[in-house]
Amino acid sequence: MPALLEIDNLVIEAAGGGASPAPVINGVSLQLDAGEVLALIGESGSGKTTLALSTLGYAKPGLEFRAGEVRLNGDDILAMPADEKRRLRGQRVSYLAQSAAAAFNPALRIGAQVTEASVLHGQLSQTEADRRATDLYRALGLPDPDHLGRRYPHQVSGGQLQRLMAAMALCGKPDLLVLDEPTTALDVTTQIEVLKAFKDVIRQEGAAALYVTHDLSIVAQIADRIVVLYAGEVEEYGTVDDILNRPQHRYTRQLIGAVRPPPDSTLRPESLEETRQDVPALEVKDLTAGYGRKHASGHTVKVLRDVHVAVGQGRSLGVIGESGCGKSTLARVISGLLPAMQGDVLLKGQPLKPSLRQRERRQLQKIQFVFQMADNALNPHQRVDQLLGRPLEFYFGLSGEEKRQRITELLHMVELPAEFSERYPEELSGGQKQRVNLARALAASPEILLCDEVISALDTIIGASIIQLLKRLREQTDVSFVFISHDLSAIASFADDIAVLYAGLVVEQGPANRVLAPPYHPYTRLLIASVPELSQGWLERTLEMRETQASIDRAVEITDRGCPFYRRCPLAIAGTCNQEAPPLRNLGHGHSITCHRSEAEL
Amino acid sequence: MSTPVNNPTGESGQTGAISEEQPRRSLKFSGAGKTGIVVILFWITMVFIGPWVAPFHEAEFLDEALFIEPGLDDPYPATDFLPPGDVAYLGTDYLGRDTLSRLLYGARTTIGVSLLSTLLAYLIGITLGIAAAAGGRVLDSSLSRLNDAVLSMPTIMLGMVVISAYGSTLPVLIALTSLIYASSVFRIARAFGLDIMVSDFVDAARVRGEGLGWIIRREVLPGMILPMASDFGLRFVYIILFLSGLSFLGLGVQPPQSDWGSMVRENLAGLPYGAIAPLIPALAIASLTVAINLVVDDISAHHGGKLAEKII
Amino acid sequence: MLIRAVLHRIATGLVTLVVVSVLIFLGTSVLPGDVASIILGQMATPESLAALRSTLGLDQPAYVRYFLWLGDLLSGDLGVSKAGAGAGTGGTSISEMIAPRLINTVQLAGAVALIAVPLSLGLGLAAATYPGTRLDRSITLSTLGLVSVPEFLVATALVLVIAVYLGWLPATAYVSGTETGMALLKTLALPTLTLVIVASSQIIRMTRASVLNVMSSPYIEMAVLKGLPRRRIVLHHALPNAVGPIVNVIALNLAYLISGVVIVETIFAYPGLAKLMVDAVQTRDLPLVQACAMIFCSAYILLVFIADLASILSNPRLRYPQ
Amino acid sequence: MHGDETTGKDIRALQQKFRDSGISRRDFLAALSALGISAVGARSHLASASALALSPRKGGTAIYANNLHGPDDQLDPIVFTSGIDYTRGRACYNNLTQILDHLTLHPELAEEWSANRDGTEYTFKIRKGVEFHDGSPLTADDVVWSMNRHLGADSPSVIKAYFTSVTEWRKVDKHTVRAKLSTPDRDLPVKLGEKQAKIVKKDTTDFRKGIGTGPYILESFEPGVRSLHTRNPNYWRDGPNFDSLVLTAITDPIARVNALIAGDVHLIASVNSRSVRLIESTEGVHVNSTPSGRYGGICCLKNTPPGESDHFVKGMQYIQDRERIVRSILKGHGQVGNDHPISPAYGADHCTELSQRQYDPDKAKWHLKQAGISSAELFVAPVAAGIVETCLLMQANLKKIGFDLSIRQVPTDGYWGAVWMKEPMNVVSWNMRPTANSMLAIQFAPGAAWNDTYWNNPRFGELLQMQLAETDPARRYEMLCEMQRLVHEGSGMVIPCHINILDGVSDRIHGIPVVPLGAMGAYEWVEFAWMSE
Repeated sequence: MPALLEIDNLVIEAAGGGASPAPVINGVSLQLDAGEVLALIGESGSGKTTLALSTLGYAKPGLEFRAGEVRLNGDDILAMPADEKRRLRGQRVSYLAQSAAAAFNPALRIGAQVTEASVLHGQLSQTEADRRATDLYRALGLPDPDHLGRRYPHQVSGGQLQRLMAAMALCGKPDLLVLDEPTTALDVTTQIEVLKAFKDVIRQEGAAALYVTHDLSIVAQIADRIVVLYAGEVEEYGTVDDILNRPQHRYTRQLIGAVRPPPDSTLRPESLEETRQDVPALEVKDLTAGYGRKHASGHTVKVLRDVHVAVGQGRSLGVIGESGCGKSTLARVISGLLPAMQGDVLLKGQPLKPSLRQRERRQLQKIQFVFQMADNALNPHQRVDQLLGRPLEFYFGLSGEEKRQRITELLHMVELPAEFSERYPEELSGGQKQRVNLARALAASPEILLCDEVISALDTIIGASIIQLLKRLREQTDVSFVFISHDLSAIASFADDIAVLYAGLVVEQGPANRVLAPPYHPYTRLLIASVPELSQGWLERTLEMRETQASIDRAVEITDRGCPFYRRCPLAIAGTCNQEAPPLRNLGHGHSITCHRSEAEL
Repeated sequence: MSTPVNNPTGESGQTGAISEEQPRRSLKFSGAGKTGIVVILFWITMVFIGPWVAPFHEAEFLDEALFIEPGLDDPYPATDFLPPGDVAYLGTDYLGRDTLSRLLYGARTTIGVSLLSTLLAYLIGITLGIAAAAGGRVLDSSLSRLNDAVLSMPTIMLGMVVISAYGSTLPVLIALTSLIYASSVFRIARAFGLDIMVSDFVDAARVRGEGLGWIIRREVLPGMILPMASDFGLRFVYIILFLSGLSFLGLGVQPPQSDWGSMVRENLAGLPYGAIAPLIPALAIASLTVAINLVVDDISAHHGGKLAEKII
Repeated sequence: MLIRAVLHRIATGLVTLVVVSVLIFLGTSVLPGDVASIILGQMATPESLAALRSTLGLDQPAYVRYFLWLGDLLSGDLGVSKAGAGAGTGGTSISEMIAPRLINTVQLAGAVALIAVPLSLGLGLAAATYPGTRLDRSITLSTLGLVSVPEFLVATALVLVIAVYLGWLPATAYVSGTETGMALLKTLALPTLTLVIVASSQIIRMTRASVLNVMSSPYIEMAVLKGLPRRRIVLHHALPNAVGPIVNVIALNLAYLISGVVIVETIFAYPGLAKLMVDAVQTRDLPLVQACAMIFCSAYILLVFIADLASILSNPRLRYPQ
Repeated sequence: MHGDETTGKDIRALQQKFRDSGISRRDFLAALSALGISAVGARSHLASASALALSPRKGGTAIYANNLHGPDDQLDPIVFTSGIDYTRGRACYNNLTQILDHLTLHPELAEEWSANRDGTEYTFKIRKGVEFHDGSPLTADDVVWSMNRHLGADSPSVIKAYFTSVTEWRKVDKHTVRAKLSTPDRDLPVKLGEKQAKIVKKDTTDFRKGIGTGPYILESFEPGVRSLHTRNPNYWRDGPNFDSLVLTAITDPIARVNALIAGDVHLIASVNSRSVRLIESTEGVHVNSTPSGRYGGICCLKNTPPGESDHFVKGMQYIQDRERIVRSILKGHGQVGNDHPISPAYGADHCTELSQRQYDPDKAKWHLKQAGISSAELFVAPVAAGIVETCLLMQANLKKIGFDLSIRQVPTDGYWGAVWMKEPMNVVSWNMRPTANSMLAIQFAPGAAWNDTYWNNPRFGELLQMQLAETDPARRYEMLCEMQRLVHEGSGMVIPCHINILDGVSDRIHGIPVVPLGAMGAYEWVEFAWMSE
């Protein structure tokens, strides 16, 4: 009997040819048996999404199928008339998009969207479909499965939406499930349980799955076999075990190499900790900040409460926390974009004025902000040399030859060829944009560099290379870094000191090696536990730990009473943690934890 | 790391369910768009050379002698509403003037006035629009209210009042029209302005310590040009029609100057006689309108049609 | 959240109205020549002018007249038309003058809306469902062509063909003013047809544009990958998200139908409000001009408010806050 | 001979006879000539007689569409200014006297009248048994009250200039009134036939009810929309013929013609000369083209440059291609003008000895050279048929002789207040007046309120007065002739042509009198016209 899915040297090119010399997909062949999970891995631009979509007989606008076959249970999808293709989609093959937030129609109720396809294809009656949906919600561990369908997408959390999309995909009992980076947009803590849910439900439905990702450690958890895709061609093809442990090709090894080691204190030299001066380069004192009218009490949303952090000269402070914990806000306050409500920002001991306008140009020049999304941070209508040139004119009045020289230097610093100065942002890849973004900040020759999620939008290899770059910069210059990320391993691999932020509160901070070693704050522990490892079975192992068990995706609530982590905390003490604000426990060596539990208990 | 045309970047997770295609920088015109451009270019040239290629002066009453039939000896043949002939290639109007000549002269007034008004409208609208977007809450709301008030007034009425007050000289017409249409430009400019003001690259400029003026000039304006350009076309057409509407009420361009709208109006009496005098200028307007919008469609298509919710 | 949004819209609407009232008053005061000189026209002599002026009470300072007028307005009194008065007599109550005209106007606008809105929505959606096809291109082009033809040409041409040559319908609306039922429909037919042609094209274009705009969003691509038929995608997935701009453009067109149809009312001798205002401007009947202008502006503001409301309600984020 | 006490009476008698128990038309004419009525007069009586002879049919609803109307529509006669007002006035009210076919004078509410020797005192006998629409009888008090409204400096009456010589109207007895004049006015009885000189009820304050003695009772009146009138059952004389009238307006000229052709309306005023051919070629409708004295002219103010130069004015007059204007702009529905207002339509009053001024570019060029002026600005508004086009032609022709005339078109509304008699060169439209003297007086009397060229000629002033006082027809004519010459030679008026009155009428409408003073037989159709099956 034939495999469930067979792709025979498929070629996909840009419509009208000319536009792109190299085909996007170039003679790819692979096959996938029923009930099997095949991981499709590759960096951005490798064409993995395009390949995945071909299994629905769909090519994105601007692309077209040139050659080859895509056979599902033997019949060629590409050859099907439009109508048949339509009936195939959502019924025999269904698709799980990367960002559920974008893929759910904001104007329609969730239930309707989940059941729509299967009802329309006449597989189920509306009532059957609803029942099936409810079962799926339950299977996916979603809260309040009976009424979930009546809600609108904006009324549920990101992690839940991601799982709801799985329900949407599975509702029609498809033979093949295509998952396109389904967890990339999620926080680590959310990621594991979504991952788990997917894994279970796929098993239980007995559907085959094509799992597209750039993250090997995810693959390790869920896939049976792996296809490594590079520049539209299959680089390597084998079982998870083979690929992970006996990689053949250069690129595959590179991929594995790029996987950041799980955070581990032992990896770090003790020495760094001692070299801290008394006057930090940057210090933030009992800072409270938020949005809404300042003095009107109550109306304001406090995003940060009594935050106190410091960065030593030439050191790097890593700020970690889930989305919405206020880490970006911290950066905005330091930069002056968002004036603080209370508290001070001290540069070399001297307080800065809260708002941009009041700060002197000299001070502004010393603190530079590297924004998260290079796409938004670089004005698409300015060439690279304009982008880099402006700070040079603005702060140092450079012009002409001098300026050009410096621009070339900067490009060199971020490892970009000089001729890039002629390009527009949209002519650059994501990684290149991020480097330009960085170079612009460096152009001001700052003392403090605020890096807000600079690598979270990039895939592994590129991310790794950016971190390498940052490390080099830190050694060459004595710039101090505030490195903000939701990715603990990234922080671990870069930061000297770490501050763990939860719901606007610093729950633990100190030298990296201390924070990453027991005693942990329960939340820190959860974070560490959630970082996926490049070993099969890790997922199951972690999920057995009660920390993670306990912390199954719950809404983060920002509260003034008690400990905000209370509802998720495995060690929570009822009556105390939800009533009194936790005390700050100083453990020496600048290491402190904010918790009711004693050091020993932790 | 080369970026192929289709770049399914796993990166752009936040921007779309399925990673999106990179926009192409070069703006490509469809066949329709190209024809549009040709027509526009034709009229533009007419604006400059029209009077010289025109067989007669726009105000000239053609001499009856030109039309005397050899056969019958009528010394004074009718010269009005003549069908196209070898004297007047597009026939004559209600006063026996050459339609073609008036059409060519008219191109100058019609397009000239409309273009000038549109440009002015943009100058005013964009300036105020950005001021509102960048100038803080108070300025914004006061400007917006004022603008709503102007918008709420029926344009023709506004035109009547102003023209009754200041007469219908070209400067007045242009000032009036540009003011009326500046209000709709304001809305769009403000909408775009607000979008751009909150973008990261503007924040980046602010963190750098840039002044508002620089930010507007260098960060905000460039991003508005293309989308506004495609609105420009529509606006331009509305202004031509608005002027023709005024001419219906006798408030339009001065005689003997010919603008297409008035030409249609003044020759309506010929319609029952099957005269083409009123249809020719109407066709001219239509040709320009369609042409412009074909181009506009291409531009905004290139721009991802993001105008829709802003141009209303 | 929803309430807040609505209240905010209402507030802005009211503020705008005040601004409008000031603008209107200032605007009308720039008109040269007053009602007296218009009534007397060519026959005006300094004496008779002065005489008529005082009888008409035109000799008070502007700001006094503004507040008097505003006060009356708020108390629902639109004032008295001067021009109707003649020598020594009281003049006509503007409310009386306007009432029948307003009814006519609403009648016509309603008739047009009834046909134009569904028609143009249909065509717009059709064009958006099959973009780039021959259907789409013909719709877009024809709407463009029509939008570019001056209103009065459309009207006159229609009258010539349908009323004069074919004699199917009367050439003018409302000459006797006694029509009812079928006759009324007949008299309304031509002006309605003209305005449908004029109003539709813009709605069609906007519908198409905004639906296509939504069609480029991820959740539509998702719907495609769910194997939904095109028509369902457009109607069920795209349309609900395109409501905002569409209702807005509809509102603007309705406002136009109420205030902007001078030309049609003139050509069909249809006694509507717009024509009344034009006459009022020509006869310098300032109270009448102001009253009409206020009505028009209020209508516009109201319609836009309704449109905003519709787009607010069409957005679940506002209807069901987290 | 107008207003001669005997003829006025007898003609009335004859006409009554003719209507009541029709004597033959020949007898009627014989009788008239016996009374020594001018040929014009006779023909006119024949005309109206022929209309009457077709035995008017009673019934039907006549729909009349004027060219203008608005919220300022009036029912107060003394401020009537537009055709729609005049028509309504004709339906609601009566005058003391009535000007019928070809300007012949007839009694209306005044049965008869007489003047003293020097013409400084007129006595009118008011018709008995006439009722207002509300049933109250017409008395001398109503007449006195109505007429006195025209007197006094602060009267808003638009024709009070006619009555400057009248010092007072007095009641003699219940049915007799007397007018005292400071200076003689032989034309007074004619002036009483003017559209604004209607008799209304004493102490009327609200004229919107239109209470009068007229042939139709006002049913409803919406200014700027329409008015409905129904036959006055107890009208004081035979007729009216229609059951009811609808008086409205269609302001768009083309729409108006379409309405007539489509049969929506039966009568339309001021047909565009370009539409005549269309109407004439259509079944069931026709155009009445009535030569008239009205004209659109170009005023060159004599008290300021450039008009103060006689050469300049001559230049403007010689550049007028009058034949072509009549031919291509009026499409033949007009007469060439001779730069004075008294057209042949004034009948006997028209001076036949004046030579016609012709189109002569060379002369024009020469005069302008003499004046030393090479450019001027002319303010134009579409106040009269073809006036704008006339100016355009003038501009084109001037261009040929190297003179640059720039034309500023301004809206009609506000024109009379802001431009007319203010800008050095502007256009004007004058309607025909019942007598040459009144026409000349209004426009050219030294210091007259509407002397719109500020032409000041003492001799002309004297002539006006003498002519009014004069009783001998021959002398009256000479004086008129001299006045016309003076205007033709000296004033700043350019009168290229006189415009015919063009009325579009359904073939079903008959018996419209021929009166060149205004549309539809100077609105007399309301009483005399009738509708056939």
